[in-house]
Amino acid sequence: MTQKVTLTINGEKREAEVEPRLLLVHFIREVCNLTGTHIGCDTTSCGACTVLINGTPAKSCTLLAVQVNGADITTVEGLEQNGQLDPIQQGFFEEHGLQCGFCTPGMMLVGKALLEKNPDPSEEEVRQAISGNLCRCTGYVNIVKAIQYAGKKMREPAEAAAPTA
Amino acid sequence: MVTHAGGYGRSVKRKEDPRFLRGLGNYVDDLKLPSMLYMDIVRSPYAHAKIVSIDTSKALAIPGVLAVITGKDLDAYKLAWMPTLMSDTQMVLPVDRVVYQAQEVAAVIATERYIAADGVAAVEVEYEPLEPVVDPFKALDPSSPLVRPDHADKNTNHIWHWESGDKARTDQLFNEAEVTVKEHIYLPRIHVSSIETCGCVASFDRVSGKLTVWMTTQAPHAIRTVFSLVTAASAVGQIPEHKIRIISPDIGGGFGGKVPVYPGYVIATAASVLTGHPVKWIEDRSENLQADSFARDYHMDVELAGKKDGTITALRVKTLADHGSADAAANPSKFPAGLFNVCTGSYAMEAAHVEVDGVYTNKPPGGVAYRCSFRVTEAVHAIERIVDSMALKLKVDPAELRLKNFIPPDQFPYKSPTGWEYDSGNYEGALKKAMEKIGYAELRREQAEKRARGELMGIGICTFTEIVGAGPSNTFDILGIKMFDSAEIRVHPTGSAIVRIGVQSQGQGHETTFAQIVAEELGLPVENITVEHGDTDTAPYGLGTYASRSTPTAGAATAMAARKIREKAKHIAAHLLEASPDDIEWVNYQFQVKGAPQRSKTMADIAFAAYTNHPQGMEAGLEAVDYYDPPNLTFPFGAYICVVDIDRGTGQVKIRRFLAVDDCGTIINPMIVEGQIHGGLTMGMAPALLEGIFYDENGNIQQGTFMDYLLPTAMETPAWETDKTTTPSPHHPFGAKGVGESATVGAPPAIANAVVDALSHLGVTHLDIPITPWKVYQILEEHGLAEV
Amino acid sequence: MHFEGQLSINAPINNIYAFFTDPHQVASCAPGFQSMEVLGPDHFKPRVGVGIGAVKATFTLDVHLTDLHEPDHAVVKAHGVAAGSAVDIAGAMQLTAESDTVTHMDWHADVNVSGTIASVGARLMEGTAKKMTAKFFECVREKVETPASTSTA
Amino acid sequence: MIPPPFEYFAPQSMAEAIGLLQRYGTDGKLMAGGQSLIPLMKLRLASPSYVIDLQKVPGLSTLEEHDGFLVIGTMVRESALEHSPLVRSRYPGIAEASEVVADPVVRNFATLGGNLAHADPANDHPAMMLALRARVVATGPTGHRSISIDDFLVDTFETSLDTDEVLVEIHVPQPAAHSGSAYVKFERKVGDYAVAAAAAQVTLQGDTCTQAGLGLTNVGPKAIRPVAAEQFLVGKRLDAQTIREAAKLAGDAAEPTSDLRGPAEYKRAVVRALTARALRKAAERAMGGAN
Repeated sequence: MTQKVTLTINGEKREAEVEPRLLLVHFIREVCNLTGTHIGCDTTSCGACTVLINGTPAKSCTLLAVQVNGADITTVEGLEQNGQLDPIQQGFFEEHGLQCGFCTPGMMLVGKALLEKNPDPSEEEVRQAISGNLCRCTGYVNIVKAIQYAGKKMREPAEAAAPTA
Repeated sequence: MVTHAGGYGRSVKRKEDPRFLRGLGNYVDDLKLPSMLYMDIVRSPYAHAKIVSIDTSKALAIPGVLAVITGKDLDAYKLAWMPTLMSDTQMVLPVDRVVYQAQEVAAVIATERYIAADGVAAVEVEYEPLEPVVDPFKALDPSSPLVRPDHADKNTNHIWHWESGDKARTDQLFNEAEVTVKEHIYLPRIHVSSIETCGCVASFDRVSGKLTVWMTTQAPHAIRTVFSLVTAASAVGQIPEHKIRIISPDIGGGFGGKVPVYPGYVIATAASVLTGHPVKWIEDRSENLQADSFARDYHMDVELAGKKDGTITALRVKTLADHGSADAAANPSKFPAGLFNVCTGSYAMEAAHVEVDGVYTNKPPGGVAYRCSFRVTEAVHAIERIVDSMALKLKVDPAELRLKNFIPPDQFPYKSPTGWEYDSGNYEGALKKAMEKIGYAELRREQAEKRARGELMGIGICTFTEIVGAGPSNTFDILGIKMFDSAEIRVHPTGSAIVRIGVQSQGQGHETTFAQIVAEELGLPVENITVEHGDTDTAPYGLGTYASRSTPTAGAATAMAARKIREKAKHIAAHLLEASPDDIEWVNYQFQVKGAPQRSKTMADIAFAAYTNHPQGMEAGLEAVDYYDPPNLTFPFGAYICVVDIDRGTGQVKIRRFLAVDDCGTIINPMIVEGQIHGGLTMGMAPALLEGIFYDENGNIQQGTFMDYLLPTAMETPAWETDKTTTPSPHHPFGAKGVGESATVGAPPAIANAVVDALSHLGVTHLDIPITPWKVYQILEEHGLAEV
Repeated sequence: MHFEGQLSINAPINNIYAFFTDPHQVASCAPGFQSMEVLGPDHFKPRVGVGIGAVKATFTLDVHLTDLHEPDHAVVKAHGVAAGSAVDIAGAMQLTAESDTVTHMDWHADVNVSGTIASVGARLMEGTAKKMTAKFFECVREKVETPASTSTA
Repeated sequence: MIPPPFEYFAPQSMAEAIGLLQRYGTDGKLMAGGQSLIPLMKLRLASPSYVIDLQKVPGLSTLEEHDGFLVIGTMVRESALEHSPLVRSRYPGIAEASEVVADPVVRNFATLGGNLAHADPANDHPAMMLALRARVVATGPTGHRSISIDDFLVDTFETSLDTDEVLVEIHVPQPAAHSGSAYVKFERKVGDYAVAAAAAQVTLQGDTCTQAGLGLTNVGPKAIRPVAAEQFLVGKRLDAQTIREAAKLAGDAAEPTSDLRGPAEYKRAVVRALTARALRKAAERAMGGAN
């Protein structure tokens, strides 16, 4: 009954024999012990389980691990690189974009994916992008600011390098 | 030169964020212990039924299913029932009948989460359905089936009657009134729905006899005491309180929903005691929505009396409170209806009379908060809606009527007609600031123009007064435990400190704000202060975090403990500076000799001395504990103005602007306070427009998932505008009042008032929340205003 | 949910009555009928897989026939539990002979669904229940009108 | 919430997929993006014994115009439709339907084929496809067949696909000159099914409507084509009066039931308002665009 699933999670190869019904979120949390990805609603409504699959946000509680066999997955634990927080993490810190922290991993990953496509999103664009992720604490105002802050931070080197005169 | 070390009014970035940002928070479901088992729960599809039989054989035949626990199993240990926080009783697991849909019926213990779920599907329960009691009014009919026949002394579903105020004088004022208004206002059930559901890991060590439970709880110490008392009454025998350790790790939102003891906690604990293994139970969202405690469910008849000149004279409120199948409200025990009688609000009036009747129905137990101090949202909704009705009847602007009736700033402390003593307030100041900032007069002009064109726009005001920070221990207790709160501070020799508090953060940022309090009081850098909470083995006893009480109570305790340390430090400073303590003063976060500021010592200098060079005859060390018993509650307030537009094709209400002017006294961390207000406003908007829990005639919950229980996303949520006034609490050590819930309390009536305002020219005086598009549309259609 | 209807069946009244009071016959028309346990002439337990498209739940029904008045009246009470859900049905039929070969049937049914299906599937429940009820009576009519079908393998 | 056990197959070819369907019949269930199926399985309202995942079958992600049609492979994700310049410019109604399916994260996995084949009356694409007079192409043991969208949609959760057939492509006729399409949905919040939604496509000659297609979401057991409203529009100027009349006819064609999204009569009223809005939008596009 079990099948072999091989995933690359945050750059590390993870392999396990799992039941086909094993949800991706449980593969991440229980098999790989990466508990930053959360479960909030079970019906694809809240986005606490959001991860990036080949760079694209997806709700890992509504995917089977076998279904994404071979994929490259980024979870919240993969955002920090070489001890350096990702700009999206810096944005959430600077703009008070989190309170209880439960929705935060999903929000940050959705924000990061948005900024890859749209480095300078408007408030409306950010609100649309995070509308599949529920937050009960912040009222979203500071999450919007946090993502915009990260966008600005990511644009900075390019802008700084550009001739100003 | 000492840089500013503290303190109040600084937007210090949060100390708890680094772990959350990296996905390294420690929530209950993140915990994995060796040989841990998993529990999943069989639940009743019926709201009211007899249990004929429970067949566990098929479940037990599944490899990996180790046990199925039923009510009969628990009953053998006298654990089938437990007390509620209001001294009622509630089933842990039923022996013979279920009294609400999704009630726990049996628990499957298995080696894996997935196997436990399969076990649940395999348990066969035979029920004999009974007539469900769904309507609380019909529940009072003598012919109604009884929800709680186990209460042998009671032959009714009526739980209690409670009243407050001067009935005779109120009735007299109503008889004499030149003008009266009345509305029936229903605040339906809502559910806090923190994004993290509830759960626990219970681990009983057979050798030491120690029980450790990691639990999603807002009040770990109270839980420890309840657990010890419950085991004392059981056949298991009391687990002494020193052998119970409740750990509340990172909590993914609480809002009141994590105050009660849920049956799942007790069953998991029993399962761990019985199996000798740690047992994890994490509920799913549907279980959380269907079975965990709810808020509101108040049917209120609200009347206001006044004079033609707009003077309000009296308020009369009669309420039916639907408590579901148990009175499990999380209220102070002397207040079965919480602080609902604060419903005279921000207005000076001569008399008021408030009555509340509690009733049982076949619904999950409760009456917990939804991010609000005990029943204050209900109180504020009643008064803020009825004041608008009065304004309509008198044909005066609702702002004008409020300004005329506010308790004037010079009347504080103000004794309300139902007996509360408001500590401080400046309601006029807040409302005038809000009106000016949002451009109230201009909005009214715009509304008049639009109305002439057939467009629908409304402006709603709410000027609420909150009552938080329970409480003075002479009046407030939960199950007999007085509602003080505590802090313990230890300053280490090298000038850093650890602070342990009796309250429990669920996202409020205690690790930061409590460090700021100590930083301000002791002149230590915020970075050098660690704040811990949530572990009953290490934290001092406290009542927990709810009802916006952390800053008013434990925050005060922290300041008081710090001041005890400062007093001792002063003596050490005198010793080091070779001066008399009377000549030492605390200036700019350090001690100095009066008149010789160059002779000074920092708190770090003193901490070192406290362990290395303390005055002979003085105890070494630098630490203090404080159990703070507040002399009174605190009364934060605010003025909110909401502007809505209505889509005439669908009836949809769109919030165009929402300005919140809040006054929570002294602010420790403006960034965190603003974040609390944003969140509170969103949780206030939600029940005003989207959220509500309703049951069909069979007692089936209609909102059993997030597909139907509608939490607002970023798209429904407006860009909140905030501002503040500052009226410090005169009795709090540093003037703070608490803020976590103000916005949840103040937002719903502001929105409801705006929608009613948009429709008031059609004769509409009231709409119950949630104001769904179809409710609005039906009004538009009746008046020929619907877009065709 | 309350449903009611009437239909005209090209069969004698006794045949219809006999069909309805024979557990094997009547259960065979239950939507998604799978198997059956007969506990008595008026008490039986069919297992039915109810559903549309991908959505399916398997119920074990406990059916009692009561108020039997040959040849024109019967009441059926059924009660079933599936994982997380339950259904309770009370139905009655009144037959009137229009002629020797044509019978008029008035029926009504109250269907109460509880649990997960009621909470999650409310938006589809009424339509589905209505359709299933109609299918049931359509099946009855077909089988009674072509009485050779009792011994299919 | 944990799904019940099942066996999982990810066939590498269409022949293999059809073979599995033949072998497992009604115990098998095709899965495209899984965004409707997996939640149903977690609630244990669906419990197929065999899940057959289409993602490895090649050739199901076409998104291009040829031979007079926009051809959309069954596995094309909602997010791809939503952001495709081709779809946005030439078939704005499809892009508008895609961008209101569930929420942005779900749309990264949800597929057009799944949305149609699941045949939930609350799904957004069936109505849009009715308005566009699309055809679906199914393949089975005996080869391909093309089915009109009207024939494809049978009932709630029911299509005319046989148990051993796979929906492989959706063919949307290329719009005639001076055509415009639109999809207008009213939902309680993002992520919700429609209270009601209206899809429209019109073709104009001068200011006269020469062709009209309409579709309604979540106001009946399946997506509804309001035929009388379509017929009424043809040959008329799309002025306010005509649009109002057509919207009224669309409202009459709806078969809503009362539920949490509102009473039936309210939904009928919303259908009228949304149909009028969709028609106005479609007409504007028909007048403005070269297509």
